Amino acid sequence: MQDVKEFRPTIVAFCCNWCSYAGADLAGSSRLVYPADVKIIRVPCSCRVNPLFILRAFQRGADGVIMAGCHPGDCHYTSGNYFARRRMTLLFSMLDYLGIERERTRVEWISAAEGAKFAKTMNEFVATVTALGENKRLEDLRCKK
Amino acid sequence: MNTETLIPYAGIVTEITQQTPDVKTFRVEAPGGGKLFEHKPGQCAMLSVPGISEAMISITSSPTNTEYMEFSVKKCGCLTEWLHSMEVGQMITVRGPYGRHFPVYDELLGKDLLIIAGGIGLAPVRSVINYVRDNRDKFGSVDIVYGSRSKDDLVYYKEIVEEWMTTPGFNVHLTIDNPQEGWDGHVGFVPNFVKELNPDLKKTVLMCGPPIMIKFTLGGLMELGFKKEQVYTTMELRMKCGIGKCGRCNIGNKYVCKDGPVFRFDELDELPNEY
Amino acid sequence: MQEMMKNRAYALLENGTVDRVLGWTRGEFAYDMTPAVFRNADEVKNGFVYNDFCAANLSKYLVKECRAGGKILVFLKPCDTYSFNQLLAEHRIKRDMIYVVGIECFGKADVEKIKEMGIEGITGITAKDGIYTVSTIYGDKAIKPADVMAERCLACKSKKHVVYDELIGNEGEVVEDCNRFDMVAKLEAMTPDERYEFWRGELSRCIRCNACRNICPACTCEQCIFDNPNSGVSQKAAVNSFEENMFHIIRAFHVAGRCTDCGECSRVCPQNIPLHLLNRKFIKDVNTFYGDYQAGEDPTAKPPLGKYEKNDIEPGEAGGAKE
Amino acid sequence: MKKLSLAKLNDFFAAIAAKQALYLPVNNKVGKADFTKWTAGTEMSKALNTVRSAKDFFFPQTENLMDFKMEGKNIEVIDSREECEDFVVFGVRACDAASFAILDSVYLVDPVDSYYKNRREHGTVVTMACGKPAETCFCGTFGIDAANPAGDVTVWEVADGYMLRANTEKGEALLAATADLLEAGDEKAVEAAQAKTREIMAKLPLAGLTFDGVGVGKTKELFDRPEWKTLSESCLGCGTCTFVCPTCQCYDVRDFDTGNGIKRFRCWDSCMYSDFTLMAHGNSRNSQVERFRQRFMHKLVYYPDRNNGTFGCVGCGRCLARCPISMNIVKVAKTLGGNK
Repeated sequence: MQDVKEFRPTIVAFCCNWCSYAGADLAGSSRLVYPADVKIIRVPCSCRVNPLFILRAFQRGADGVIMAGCHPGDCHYTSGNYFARRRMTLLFSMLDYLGIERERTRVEWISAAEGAKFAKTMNEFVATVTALGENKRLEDLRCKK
Repeated sequence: MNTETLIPYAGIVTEITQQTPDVKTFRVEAPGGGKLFEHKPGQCAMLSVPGISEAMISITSSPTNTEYMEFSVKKCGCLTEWLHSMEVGQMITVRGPYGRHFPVYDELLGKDLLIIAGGIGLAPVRSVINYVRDNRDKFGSVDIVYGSRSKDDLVYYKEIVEEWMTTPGFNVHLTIDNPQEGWDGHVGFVPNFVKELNPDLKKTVLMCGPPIMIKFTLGGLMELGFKKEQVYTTMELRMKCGIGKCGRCNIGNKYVCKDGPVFRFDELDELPNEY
Repeated sequence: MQEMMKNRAYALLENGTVDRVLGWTRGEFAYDMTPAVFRNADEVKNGFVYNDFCAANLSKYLVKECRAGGKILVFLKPCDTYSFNQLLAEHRIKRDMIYVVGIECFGKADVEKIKEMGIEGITGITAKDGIYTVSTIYGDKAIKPADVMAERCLACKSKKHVVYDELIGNEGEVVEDCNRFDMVAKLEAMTPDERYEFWRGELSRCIRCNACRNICPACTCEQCIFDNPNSGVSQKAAVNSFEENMFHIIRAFHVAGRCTDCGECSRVCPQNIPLHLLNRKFIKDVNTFYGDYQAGEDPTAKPPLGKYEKNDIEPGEAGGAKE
Repeated sequence: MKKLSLAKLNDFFAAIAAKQALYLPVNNKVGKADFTKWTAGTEMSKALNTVRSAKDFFFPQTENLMDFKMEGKNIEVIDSREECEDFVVFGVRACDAASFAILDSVYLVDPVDSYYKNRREHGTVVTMACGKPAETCFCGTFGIDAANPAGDVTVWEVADGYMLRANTEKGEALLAATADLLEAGDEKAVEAAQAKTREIMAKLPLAGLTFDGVGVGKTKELFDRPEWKTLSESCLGCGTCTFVCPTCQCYDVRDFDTGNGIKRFRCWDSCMYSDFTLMAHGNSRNSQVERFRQRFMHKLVYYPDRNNGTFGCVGCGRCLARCPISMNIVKVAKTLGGNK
């Protein structure tokens, strides 16, 4: 008998240092539950997220990638998240155009005070990606264990 | 399946010596002790840290050393920087030996040798020097002219002073580019120093160093009356395979990794000036 | 046309306005002209060729030529002038070192299409009275230029030169109904599975020769990220489907908002991958999300990825694709 | 000489594919031929040649060489080589068949490349004589006969089927394994097909082209020629010519960190690329002129020097058709050789 394991996705979350990472912290210290499948990568600003980061996350085995930053207008560096928003809009649209499931990518604006929103977003996202299953369309077989 | 030369051996770094501020010598042994493979003086090996890169490095220890191999590496690129950050006990991979060696088994037998080196260029000829020391009766006199930027940049300084200078028939001439406190030896560039020393024309010359040194020293030797057939050098270019297949280290129709790295200057004359 | 161009080249070389001319030189066959620099009237006289097979966009060569000094004459088709303007906007070329002669364009011929018609053993092609006479070792064939026009020319966006010092032939107009986004829209209307299949079928042919990148007038980085061993993503060959996708997504992204849609990438692809469909997707998205923008039209315009609006569309809302 | 009737072609393919993988030129979605694995219903392309050359079968664009397991200070070298399975490549043209000899002279000389050798030993090459060579063909320049290609088995297309001739033991074995589909063939039909091909070859624009001005011992004469600058002026430095070339054999060795080990792989490399000879302290071929010169000097002088005068080109014409700026070996050889 083959050992049938429940699929647990790997989620990479790029979180901006000033808002979303603090939001994640708050979620943790408030004992809000979100799945351990989420691996957080702290970035100085959502604007730091290069489209390559998103692709590389998929390459290294992510099944879903989410970018979280300060709410538009609240960027610590004034406008970083506005630029990031345009970039991600175009990149996600392109991934979709190439037939890569749209639901595997997401952008959410989460402030330092929104621990609950952080937990809720991650719960939702993990559920969505779990339903989609393993990332097959942007996978690098060499990186599979 | 037969053996494949692209597949390396893993070796353990058993000793690291800081030679100069940017040169370290790595002693490598097989996991069970002893050498990973036999080589001849002047041959090279591909050293690699998997995941970083692989590069051609000359084997600086003499084949007469039966316990280990040594590589002297100057810090200048991504692999060499990684090697410099390594600790004793770490493993690296080695494959080889590659290339043509210095003709110590035939043409150089019985000859008086003049060995000229600059900077890290002493590394490849060190294997010849120590081979000659261990086979003293097979060769004539040995003159070593070695120069570097400063006293601190002279590699194997301890070995030069304690072992080479005390070997009968060995004459070591050291020079540094600029005067320096605590240095009472010769000051000046290698090409001029060689001319000043006015070596005997019967000597066979082995030379290695930076391209500019080689160019001017060769010119000086020609002026003194040496023939190109008497002068050997060893070259280096970008290499990937080490076996004359990957196609990048050629100078004209010769592959440095396979047909070299040791060339006689009359052979180099046949090749285009692209090195 | 060729004679008029040659005469201008002579005149401008003679009177010292320019010291070099960037044009095309004859090939081995009737259709393989090579871009070339001519340094004197004799070279122009003996080597300069211009015909419907001179398809190369010469603007990228100006990056290199501007470093050589002197003043250079360049012949630009309407679509090439957009690339020229974009290079100017990015300070990759120097306007005062270049003398632009705009040339009227009626669309370029694609020799592949001639060969696809089953015409083999071509020994010569002549154009006269709106008909190409293709000589082959099996006899002559007459074909209509419209039947063998390059794909990009069929969807030509503009016959207007956006920059020139002088013009040979007539000035044209921007083509409003060029329908260049038709194929993009068609792909968008497909299901993700269909789109995935489509792009796998195309991109899996990629041999990573970098022709698309090296010909691209927008790809002028001194060192491409894919060539930089320190970038962590450098690759010489696409080892698997992921790397094929990554190269093309990132390349298209790096020229997003800067690509003028000159179509050179698709023209040079040895595997006939419709790479322009990636660039056009970005152009279409930019137009839809941030308002119409044509790179190269106005060298002083701010690029769409270098600015923002507070009420820009959210990534999650920017659907576009139907399930 | 054996004959395969047109009606039995599919049975013939099926019979081969039942025992080993069979690859043949098949039209892809843009109507160009690619070597593709045969499955029931696959239709052979009528194109003269494939976009990519047949070298892929023996020297693929990328291949894994070995793996490394890194644990703390330890490195374990894992030889991941496997014995290749037998395969047949059907429909290789004379030029590509000749290119295998050129690759052999690099990869099968000491030290032998075991990856290449493995594939070479397990591959059976079935060549097909050209029926209608194109204007870009110049295999005749190198003494290659498009009407009589090498390979383990040679096939000629005739009016009502195919004529087959085994040239090697491997070829004999292939024909023996499919003997019940074959009948005795007549040499005459082959001769007629050959005459037709040769007649076309003679009429093509590159017929009679010679590379006399280049070749063995011309390094000094050609290396510093001023024409290199003008010839290379428009070169983009892309790798199209290299990657479609059946004889280009340079490779790069790279490591990929998978996150759970290192894979060392090799991939095609191009001497036209700026980082081909880049070292930490400099580059021996700094400009495109030097890189361009290297590619053509290698094919036209260095390779012949090392291989008894054989040129490193087989005249397949792929670079003539595919170079984005239409610069190619014929233009270079003509310019340098002086027979413009």
